[in-house]
Amino acid sequence: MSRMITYAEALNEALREEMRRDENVIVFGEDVAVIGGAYRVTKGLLEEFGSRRVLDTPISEAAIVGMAVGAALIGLRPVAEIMYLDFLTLGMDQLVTHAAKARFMSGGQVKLPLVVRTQYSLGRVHASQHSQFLAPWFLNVPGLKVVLPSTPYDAKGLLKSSIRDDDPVLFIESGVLYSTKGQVPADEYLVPLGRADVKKTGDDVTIVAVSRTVIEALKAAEKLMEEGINAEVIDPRTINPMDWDTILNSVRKTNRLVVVDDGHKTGSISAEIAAKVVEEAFDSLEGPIIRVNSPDIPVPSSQPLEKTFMVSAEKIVEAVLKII
Amino acid sequence: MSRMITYAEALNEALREEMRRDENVIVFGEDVAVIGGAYRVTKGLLEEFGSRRVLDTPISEAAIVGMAVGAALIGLRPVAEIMYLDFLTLGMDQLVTHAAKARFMSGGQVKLPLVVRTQYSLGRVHASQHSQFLAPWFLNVPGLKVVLPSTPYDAKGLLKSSIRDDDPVLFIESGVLYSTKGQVPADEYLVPLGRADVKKTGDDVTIVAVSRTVIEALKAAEKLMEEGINAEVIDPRTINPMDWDTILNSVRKTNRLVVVDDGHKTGSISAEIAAKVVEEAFDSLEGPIIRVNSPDIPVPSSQPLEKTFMVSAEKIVEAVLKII
Amino acid sequence: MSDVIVVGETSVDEYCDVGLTPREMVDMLKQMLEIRRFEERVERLFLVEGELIGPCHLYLGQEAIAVGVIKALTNEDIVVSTYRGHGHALARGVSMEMLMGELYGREIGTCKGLGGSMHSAMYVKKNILMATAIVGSGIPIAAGIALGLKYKNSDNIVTCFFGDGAATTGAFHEGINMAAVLKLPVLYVCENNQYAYSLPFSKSFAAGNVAEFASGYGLRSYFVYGNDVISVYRASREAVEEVRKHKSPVFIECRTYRQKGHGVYDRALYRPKEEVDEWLRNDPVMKFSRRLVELGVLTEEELKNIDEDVKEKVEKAVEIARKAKVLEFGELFKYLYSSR
Amino acid sequence: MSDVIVVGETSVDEYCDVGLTPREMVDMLKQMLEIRRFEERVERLFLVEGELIGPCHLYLGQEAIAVGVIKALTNEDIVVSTYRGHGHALARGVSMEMLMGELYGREIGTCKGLGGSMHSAMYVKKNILMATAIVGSGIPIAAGIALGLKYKNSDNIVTCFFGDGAATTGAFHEGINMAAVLKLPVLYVCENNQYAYSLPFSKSFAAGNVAEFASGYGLRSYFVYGNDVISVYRASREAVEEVRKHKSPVFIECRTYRQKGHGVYDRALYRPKEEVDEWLRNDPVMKFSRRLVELGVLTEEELKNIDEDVKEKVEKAVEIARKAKVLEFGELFKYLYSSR
Ligand SMILES: Cc1ncc(C[n+]2csc(CCOP(=O)(O)OP(=O)(O)O)c2C)c(N)n1
Ligand SMILES: Cc1ncc(C[n+]2csc(CCOP(=O)(O)OP(=O)(O)O)c2C)c(N)n1
Ligand SMILES: [Mg+2]
Ligand SMILES: [Mg+2]
Repeated sequence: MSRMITYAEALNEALREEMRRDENVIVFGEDVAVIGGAYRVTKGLLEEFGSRRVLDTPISEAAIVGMAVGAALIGLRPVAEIMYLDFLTLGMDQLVTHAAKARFMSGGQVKLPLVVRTQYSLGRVHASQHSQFLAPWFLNVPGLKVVLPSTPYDAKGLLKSSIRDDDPVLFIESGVLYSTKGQVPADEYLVPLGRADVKKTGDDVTIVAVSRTVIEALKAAEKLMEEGINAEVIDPRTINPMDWDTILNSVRKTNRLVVVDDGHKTGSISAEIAAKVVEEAFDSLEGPIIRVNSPDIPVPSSQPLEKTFMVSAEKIVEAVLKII
Repeated sequence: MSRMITYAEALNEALREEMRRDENVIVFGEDVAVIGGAYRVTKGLLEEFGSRRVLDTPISEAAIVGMAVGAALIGLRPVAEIMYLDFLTLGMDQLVTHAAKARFMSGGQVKLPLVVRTQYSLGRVHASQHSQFLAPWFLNVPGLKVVLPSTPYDAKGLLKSSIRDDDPVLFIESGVLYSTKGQVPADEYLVPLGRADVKKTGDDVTIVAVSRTVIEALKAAEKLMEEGINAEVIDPRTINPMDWDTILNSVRKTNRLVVVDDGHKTGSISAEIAAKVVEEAFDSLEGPIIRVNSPDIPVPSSQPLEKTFMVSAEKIVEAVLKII
Repeated sequence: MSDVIVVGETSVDEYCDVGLTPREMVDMLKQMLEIRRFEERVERLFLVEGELIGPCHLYLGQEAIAVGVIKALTNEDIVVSTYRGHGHALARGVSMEMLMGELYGREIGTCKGLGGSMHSAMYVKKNILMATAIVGSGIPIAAGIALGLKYKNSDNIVTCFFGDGAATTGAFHEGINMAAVLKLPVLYVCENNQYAYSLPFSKSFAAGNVAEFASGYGLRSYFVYGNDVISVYRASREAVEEVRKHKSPVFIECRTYRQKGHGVYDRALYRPKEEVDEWLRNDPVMKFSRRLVELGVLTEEELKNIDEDVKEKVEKAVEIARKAKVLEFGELFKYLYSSR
Repeated sequence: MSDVIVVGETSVDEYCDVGLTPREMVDMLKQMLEIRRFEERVERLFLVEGELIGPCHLYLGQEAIAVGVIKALTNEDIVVSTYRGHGHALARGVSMEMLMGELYGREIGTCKGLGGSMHSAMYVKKNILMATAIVGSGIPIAAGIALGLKYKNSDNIVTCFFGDGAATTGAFHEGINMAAVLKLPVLYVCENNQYAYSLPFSKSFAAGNVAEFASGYGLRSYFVYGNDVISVYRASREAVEEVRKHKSPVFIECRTYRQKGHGVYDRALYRPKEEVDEWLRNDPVMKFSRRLVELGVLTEEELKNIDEDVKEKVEKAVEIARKAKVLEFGELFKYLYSSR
């Protein structure tokens, strides 16, 4: 049995199920309790689980992440919400210098089963300070796990796995995907961390895409099909750790790679994927690896400009055609 | 006329000269005035320029960077010191979401001629929380310029250019290099931002290395010479904007590339360089691009473990031999 | 509140002692009306016409603060604003077309359409040097501006607006402590509208009020009834003088109320109806216009005329903004760096 | 300091009323001596033998605080420590070999040599769950631990140590406000040694003292003479009871003095000689040992014997640490993740 539900609803179900399953799971952050989150992902949790387990906090991002670190150290499984990925710049010390390192630097004495949930708002006319896709930074933070779901199915299954995971997980949602719908089983399931998903198989070219751009990549693959090009579309889902096997095997099969994500091109997730592939599968490559990204400028507010700014199916098609 | 002086002394001279030259240059940060900085880079500035221009601040990294933003907005040229690169995690909002974006998001109304000086301490037994090489993050922040000098000569010339630059500059020094000596002209000179330096010419392989690892790369090149391999060593010096021409031209000549920096491998500066080269100069490449980096774990404190952890000339030699 | 100067509502009898001419008071009312009608129109453009989209935070109910504080400043004094900044901009005299143009994402906008509503108040020609959308972040930036002003021996000061929610950010603490320790000429104005998005002030801040807490930094601190423009002006004038003279920070908390939701789409059902009603009865625009009529400074007729003029002006701004063009995408790259 | 409970030096006459047995007091002195001799030895290992390297922050002069506060806790109460943590660890009963082993970077160290001096106090078996080297960052982490304790209806509390410099960080403000608003059982202990590296307290913090400022969050707050272990203990016992009973944060500022430089290599020439001398005359270890002798709880002879024993213990720890082995590099990867 499965139903069509939205990405936001899928996340909400994941939280509910894990909170029912494990008393140690608690949720806190700005506006998560009484109104159920700025984007309603935590809707109804206060009503079901009460104010002991679902807490509205002041506007104190560093303390929110820090509190998650402390709660995890004492054995809870906190799920902290940071309303926008941009605001995580205020919690970087706690996330990067504490959550990701406490286990290692103590010689393995502690574990930190915490989740920081957040979302990036590129595509919603939010301007430079509310549209940053900062995910690539966290590739470079060993000790963290980083998850970016692209479908309601993945969103639910990955969030459940993240909550059960014993390590700190940064869970980055896509704001524009909240309202997108997809099939989600009524029965419980998990999607494991660290495993990519082949969203579409193909032989001619591999397209690796992350989060929102997976949807664009799939549209691009459809258009390419019309031109007789059969693209394989891979969604890593977890970027740290990355499922290199799936990506490398695909490139070894297709011999061509286009990498796509919503970040600025320079220093992007796509850069890491390209670098790894050229390092490990150079001999399989029959052409350059093309990256499709946002340009290296902040995000403009004006809607038509933002649209031009963003990765689209058209840009992906164009990139594929360059190397085929 | 030139003298042998240390990297720290060279930086100190740069600050002095620019402060003499331009009344708008002021310096502030933790412990920069009375003791002249934790690593004495600002030594003597208080005595020469007085407490109006050289200010000790409380331990408030966000406010230090924020104050630099404000001071720049009103026409000063602040040089703010963040004692360790690790502590910049506390000032990310101000640096990334304000300094780097204010000009763009206001439609070009303002300019922000500020410098944030900091240093990374990998190699000094400082453990996980004081040894992070976070430079790769800033590749992905358009609007910032990012400078990492490897020699006393570059340190001085680049810091002077950074202070004169009208845009926000993140100036990342290497703690272990402070005491290294090099020739520095007695007469005034500048090193322009955005221009790489070919530290050694060669035909067989290109080694691009950043900051401290430039020294290791040069040692590696010497050893390789003994084996008849003539490596070209390039120091980008500014990683944002990167001098792609110099790097690409070198690879087009040598057809082989090893990239080196002090960061964790995944998501490193080296990743971006590899990705760009494979995108732009694929046909010139005769083998995979190898990255030489720190492993993907936090930095251990114990000295022998830290040593094993770090990039070394030996590891660079090994990498070159793999692709030659 | 031992360490705090409390400024309650100003009675009509006291109006004459304030030192404002009737003309000035009418101008202040006109500014308040401009903000009121502008924001009402913007709300409709979002919710009824659906012509505007994205985040937008209305200033409705807080008009007395922007107008009262800014009246106490010179044009050369610097202002640091926020995402809830339309009111600050209009009180500073930013043109309605440009402000509306920014909301429409047009090239004629204050930020050429690159900032949108949340940054629309950033307009350097009117000395508004920042409009940040990150809660609290303007506070250290204002300290830096003040450092620059002091360094240059300027007589100007900087005024930094923020909300009650900002009082719980690290930036608030670091910024105000920095300004206090370094003795920087900043006027900090906390517009306490009693909500940070859905969070009521009592659940947000451990202290009973922000003014008293701020006095803990050794600052002179005011607690002001923020729905009375004359009270806000009186306190601000005194505070501004203090900042200018002593080159040290001063703090003002204005108690007010957010008449609408946090953002334009928020219906704010989390607030008790009686509370909302109580504050609506104390609407700052109504209050001030009634007083001016009472005082004989203005007739009902004149008031109506002013209001009609303002509405027309707003409508014209909409027309102009609607028709204006969007920047070419290629132009954007020009705004990244000043130098290359 | 109207809102603050001041606890000055305790006179010998009052010792009998404190509720500590002579045995307990001698044990406290022994702990203080352990810290003293350990730190003195460490200093020599850095500066004379040159056997240790890297950053290291000595606890010399602050011994009364760690010992006095921790004596007021149960072993199950949680402690959050800092880079200046050797004293906290020893007062909690962490073995000297393990602590010294950590400084030597050996596998027998509290953190297997991965943490070094700055994190050496992090030892979970003694319920020290964090030793952070980022100033102020322990404050919100302690709030989170307290949230967990409260959630589990535990009777335990968490005690969080930090310095005067931490009081100017954003984390201090956000963390304490959070703990106050959510009513979390944390005892915040500010060890005000009057310097943050080279910065004297008066140039760091806008308020005259941290205790009074903290009372602005609505907390009960103590201002304690920190060089008297009995005063620290008395205040802490009361504060701990309060936290345990009301499940709300309480604040203690202990005034003390950093007898040495900020780090072991810092000669701290920036401090006035008279100030240093004055505080050295009030050395907490000398003070307490003199009192115990005065009180007849201890003879000079016994004191000397205890001291000799402690020194021997320190020397043994050095021997063991020196000879211990370093972890294999390959092992490090095991400590990255708990699960894969
Ligand atoms: C650091 C940060 N956290 C969260 C947000 C999201 N947010 C925007 S405004 C707001 C409420 C701010 O309340 P307050 O400071 O009282 O100002 P008001 O909106 O009431 O004017 C929140 C939570 C943000 N923009 N920045
Ligand atoms: C956020 C941060 N900024 C700066 C430093 C560098 N630093 C380490 S300790 C210290 C002084 C801290 O003073 P205080 O809090 O009074 O503690 P004390 O060292 O006196 O025990 C500084 C500046 C740091 N570790 N973390
Ligand atoms: Mg508010
Ligand atoms: Mg101190």
